[in-house]
Amino acid sequence: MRKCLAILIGLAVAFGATLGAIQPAWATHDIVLGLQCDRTGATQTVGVHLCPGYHDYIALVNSKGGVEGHKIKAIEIDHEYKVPQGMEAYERHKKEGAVLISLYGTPHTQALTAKLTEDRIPGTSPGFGTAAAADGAKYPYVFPIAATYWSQMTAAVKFAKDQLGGSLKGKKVAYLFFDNPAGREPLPIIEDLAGIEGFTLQTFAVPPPGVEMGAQTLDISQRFRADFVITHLFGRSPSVSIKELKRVGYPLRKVVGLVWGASEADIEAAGGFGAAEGYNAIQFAGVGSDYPVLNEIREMYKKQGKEPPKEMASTVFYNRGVLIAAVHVEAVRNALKARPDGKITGVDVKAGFEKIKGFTLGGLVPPLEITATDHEGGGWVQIFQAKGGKFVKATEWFKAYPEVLAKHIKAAK
Amino acid sequence: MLALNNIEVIYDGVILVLKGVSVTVREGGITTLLGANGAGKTTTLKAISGLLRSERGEVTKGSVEFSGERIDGRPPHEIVKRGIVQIFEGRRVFEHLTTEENLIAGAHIQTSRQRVQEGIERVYAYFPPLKERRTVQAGYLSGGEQQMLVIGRALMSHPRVMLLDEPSLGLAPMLVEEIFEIVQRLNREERLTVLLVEQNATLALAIADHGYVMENGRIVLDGTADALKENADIKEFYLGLTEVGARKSYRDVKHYKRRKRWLS
Amino acid sequence: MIHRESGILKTTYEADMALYPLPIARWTVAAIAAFMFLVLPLSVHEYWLSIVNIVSIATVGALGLNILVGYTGQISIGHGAFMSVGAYTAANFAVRLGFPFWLSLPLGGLMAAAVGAVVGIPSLRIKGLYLAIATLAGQLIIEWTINHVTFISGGVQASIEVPRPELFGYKIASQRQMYFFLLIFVVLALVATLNLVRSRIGRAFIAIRDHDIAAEIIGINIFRYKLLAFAISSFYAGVTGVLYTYYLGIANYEQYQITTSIDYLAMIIIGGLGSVLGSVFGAIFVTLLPILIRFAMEAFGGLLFSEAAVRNIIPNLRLILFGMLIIFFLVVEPEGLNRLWRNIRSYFRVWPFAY
Amino acid sequence: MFDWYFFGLLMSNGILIGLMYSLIALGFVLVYKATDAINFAQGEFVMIAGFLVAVALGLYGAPLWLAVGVGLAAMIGFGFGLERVVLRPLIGRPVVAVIMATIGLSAVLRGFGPLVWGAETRPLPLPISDEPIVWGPLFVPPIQILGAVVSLLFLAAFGWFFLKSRKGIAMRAVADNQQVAMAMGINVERYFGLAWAMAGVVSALGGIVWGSLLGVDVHLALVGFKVFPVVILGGLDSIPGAILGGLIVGLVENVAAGYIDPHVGGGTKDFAPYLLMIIALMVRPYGIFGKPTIERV
Repeated sequence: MRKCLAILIGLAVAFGATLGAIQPAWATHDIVLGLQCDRTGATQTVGVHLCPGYHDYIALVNSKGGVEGHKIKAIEIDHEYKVPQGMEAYERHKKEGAVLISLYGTPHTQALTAKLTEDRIPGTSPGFGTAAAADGAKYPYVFPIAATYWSQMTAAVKFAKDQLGGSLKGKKVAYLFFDNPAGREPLPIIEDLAGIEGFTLQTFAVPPPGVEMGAQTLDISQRFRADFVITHLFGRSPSVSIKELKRVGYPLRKVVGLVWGASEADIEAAGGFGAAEGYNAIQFAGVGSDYPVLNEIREMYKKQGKEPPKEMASTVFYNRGVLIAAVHVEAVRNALKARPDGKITGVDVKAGFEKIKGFTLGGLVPPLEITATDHEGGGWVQIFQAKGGKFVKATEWFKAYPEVLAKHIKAAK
Repeated sequence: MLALNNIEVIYDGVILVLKGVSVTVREGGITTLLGANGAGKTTTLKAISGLLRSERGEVTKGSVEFSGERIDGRPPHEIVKRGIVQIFEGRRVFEHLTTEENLIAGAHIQTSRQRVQEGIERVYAYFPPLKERRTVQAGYLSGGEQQMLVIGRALMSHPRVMLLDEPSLGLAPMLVEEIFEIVQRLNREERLTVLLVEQNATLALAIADHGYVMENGRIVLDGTADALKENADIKEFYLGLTEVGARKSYRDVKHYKRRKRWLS
Repeated sequence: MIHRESGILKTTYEADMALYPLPIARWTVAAIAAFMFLVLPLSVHEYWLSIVNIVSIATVGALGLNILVGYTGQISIGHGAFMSVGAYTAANFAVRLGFPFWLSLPLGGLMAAAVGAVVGIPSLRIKGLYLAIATLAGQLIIEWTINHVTFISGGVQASIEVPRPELFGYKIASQRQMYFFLLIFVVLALVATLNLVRSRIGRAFIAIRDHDIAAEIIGINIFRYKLLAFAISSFYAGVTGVLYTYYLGIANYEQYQITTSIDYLAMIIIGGLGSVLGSVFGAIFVTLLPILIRFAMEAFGGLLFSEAAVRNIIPNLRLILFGMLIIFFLVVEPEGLNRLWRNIRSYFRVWPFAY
Repeated sequence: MFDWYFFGLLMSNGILIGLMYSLIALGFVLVYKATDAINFAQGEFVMIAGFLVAVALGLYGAPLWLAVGVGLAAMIGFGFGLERVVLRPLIGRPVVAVIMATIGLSAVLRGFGPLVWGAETRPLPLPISDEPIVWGPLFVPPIQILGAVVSLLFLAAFGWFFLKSRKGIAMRAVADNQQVAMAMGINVERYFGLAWAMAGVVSALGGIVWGSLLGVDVHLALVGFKVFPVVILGGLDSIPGAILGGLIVGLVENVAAGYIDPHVGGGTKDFAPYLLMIIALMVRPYGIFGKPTIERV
């Protein structure tokens, strides 16, 4: 009993000490950014590479003296891909004085949309979230800042069209998707495009956990006999799809994956670049380590006498983290330019976002142009192909079917 | 050879079941433990075989000695290795195993395959019906066969002492006699020491040399089998005999109850 | 409760069954109520209230699950799905028909109760582990249905945004307002559970838990009571789902998957099976644990590891500690925090004159 | 016209993948059979084993035989240790306690794996080709054949073990009646440990085969969810049941995906086995091969 009490008292003391040790961030003149992340939940393989990229870019900016003379402090909170925890993380960020939240995960984005608008804090949802949030008039404080699933789908269809000789009329396209809301989101777009381009569409759902999809791939190659396959998968399933499609003898150069099924890890797990030769992947950030900003980050580590982090090897996700951080910093920079005293709020950062234009970071970032009505910044993507042991750029930045997207964004409630 | 010295057994840390029990089992003999339901007979056996622990019971006072060594607190598999094996009441065969597999499981402590095979043959010699049903799942054996099987299974470990718990329970009288005969034969031919727990005192005292009577967690009487057979209380309450022709009066019953209260 | 008491001097059944066994209990309850309704909400930052709010919602769900698992002895790994049933029912009523929360909330609960009773039907034939897996199947089937039937889920995104709840034309939006809103339901759930478990129904539940065949023999209709347990428990779960929906502003099924069911099971096991107070403790503990670990690591983790490493350690450590605590409680203190609490109380009952 | 060719492809796929499910289910069944404990961390066992082998191969460059050996040895040790530390104190406690303990264990393992070895996906290359083997009209990936062969080998090995070997008979005796087994001089706790260690071995091989198929990271643990319909359909304590259950689940999944999905918009593959499982439970509450327990007041 006494031992029990001792433990409890010890815990209480530790708790008190912990609370006492937390420094209120707003006491300094740092600009606080809130970064939600997932390093243990359903999307952890993304989070562990993306979030370090974010931090590294912020560190790089700070090492160069910060933005307009202000240091930036990024507070990361892991929410395990759970929505209530995401809400708690948001409130914590708000308490710490964050002027900008980097959201993580579609359900979290949806849950926090109302809060962000009420509290006038902008949040970004690059590559996930509601596609309709591209409309800045309806979602004033949500910024996709990168191609939404809808834009990715139009790009995928455009790519298919180009690969099949410029016309999809009479062709068969298979859509192999993870059977969750995110996987289904592009369905209305591809159904619409099937009518416009005159191709036959068949959809194949992969239920979670997506560790096996033999029946679907057999169907695609042997019964439906697709001319092109668009995949939209998460977690372990992209690598499984590559393996299974290969197994049934389907040519991988006629497969294109949307952004979350397109990392080096997926290729490695599918048996390496040799096995996945030809596989195409849509990207909203540049892939590879050949960008000036990445060299600067490596320099920064070298100056500190450290090795560059191993996360940098996973360029697909790491570069996305860098891209998100870079766009954030750019928005903050614009806000600070407008208010040099440094006392910026979420409203200023929102305005800062809406001024972003012609900022490409040496090709890592697409030619974004965010406006008050277009929070997506254009919906640019690039397609990379697995070729000769690495991802090789297959197209330049492009976007497709803007009129179809516009129609759907408008129709969304 | 086997001696319980004033042991006390507590279940779950609260329920006192044995309140100072002393029993001595002589080598090569048949000792019987008589008593009504709930007197603590089975608990006594479990205290010897070490199985109390699996029921959250423990020996809190006193000691159990076997061949001069203390064995209380030892795990059951070690006690079996020393040569004490307990046979539960109610013919608890491994229902999903065949007859022969039951015997093999019984020979678990035996290291040599040869000895196991010999053991099986020995059991079949004592219990011929088992041989015919060697491949039948034990759950489908008849009651008598199951009782033979559990005794045979216990023999597989070549024990020196067999703790036999109510072999007569729920069996036809003819079968009971047969089984008791075999127990006697084992005792004579194999020099097997037996501690027999019974409610059927007539039968038990017929084959035993020495007996103890338990009530409420205590030994209330002990003596040679012949002496016990002559004891008036035993006659009345265990053997179902009253003094010839005499009617029982209510006073006698009260006398016994008083005696019982005094003893406990 | 936290006051000191000594001796059992009850002479009537009424006294034995009273909610407040001693007069001082009333004062304790009043003091706690005053603290919860006045002192706490007016004295702390909204962030801390947001944590209390998550705890509040979790408490309602844990109470419900404890009725089923702790009091009736039926295992359910499908509780998360019942929450989603409540959430989507309420969201649909609120959005399509414009129902106010005080209508859609009980409707959500009732729908979950109905679905829960259906999922509970196998409990009449199967038990223990097999039942646990049958409820797991129920979870997956409900998930699939919500995910695929657009009539329920409101479109491919399978999430429905709901308007903020309103009371007398007053919008409940901030964490502080939410706090009062949720606290009312916690109090209701607590009082309802306390009364339920000492009623005829509650005693029937306990009888079924302790030995269902014996319970049947003494005349308890186990068919009715097992389903009733599932229904009542699912009603709580449904209400929990509705509260989440109003708190977060959306109904989204991805939030109510198996991990959620498991979190709630962890709450009642850590808190104490078959104990109302234990459910509260469990909800607090499981909700606070990750937050406290994070605070501790933010404050002290830097002493041992690099900043980048800490970011990886925090979430993984949380998982490890969470799992270890569950195991710890199962092995060392199977009756959970509630038992620990009682031990502390009995220690202080005679304090400082122990022994 | 009914496409028999496609049907044949689906069936062969179902059989092979079903046997790979069986491989994971075997570990679960072993533990339940011997100790009455339900292992909700079976998927995490597979994951940890996969991690061990993948890390030994990739990070330390060990030869394959050594990596597999390390994986097996570590999982055996893990099985024994786990039984000693976690499961033994829970003997005789209600079923929910054991379920929760293994759920807690699964959280520990899911945190432990990425913390120690990193969260990124690691390949687990086996020296077999990815190119499918073509058998007439069928084309079969070698890894699935390996999985099926390992599965059937274990079925045979465990079949022999439980029916013929003395240790196996003792283990069955323990499962049948712990107390009597104890009275026969069988060290029950050691056999519990042995059962967990055997489950560790099966999981290790499952981890190698599945890890090679999927790559090793935390998502590998998700294959554990496939275990439940398999073991419930087959019967929790039956080894042939695990194989049969795996085959049923594999076939049902493929039929559902091939013939039901196109009509309802997909995703039936996941819950069709569970639905079948519930129906089976209502008819036979102890699975197809499971043995019923008798309850008395």
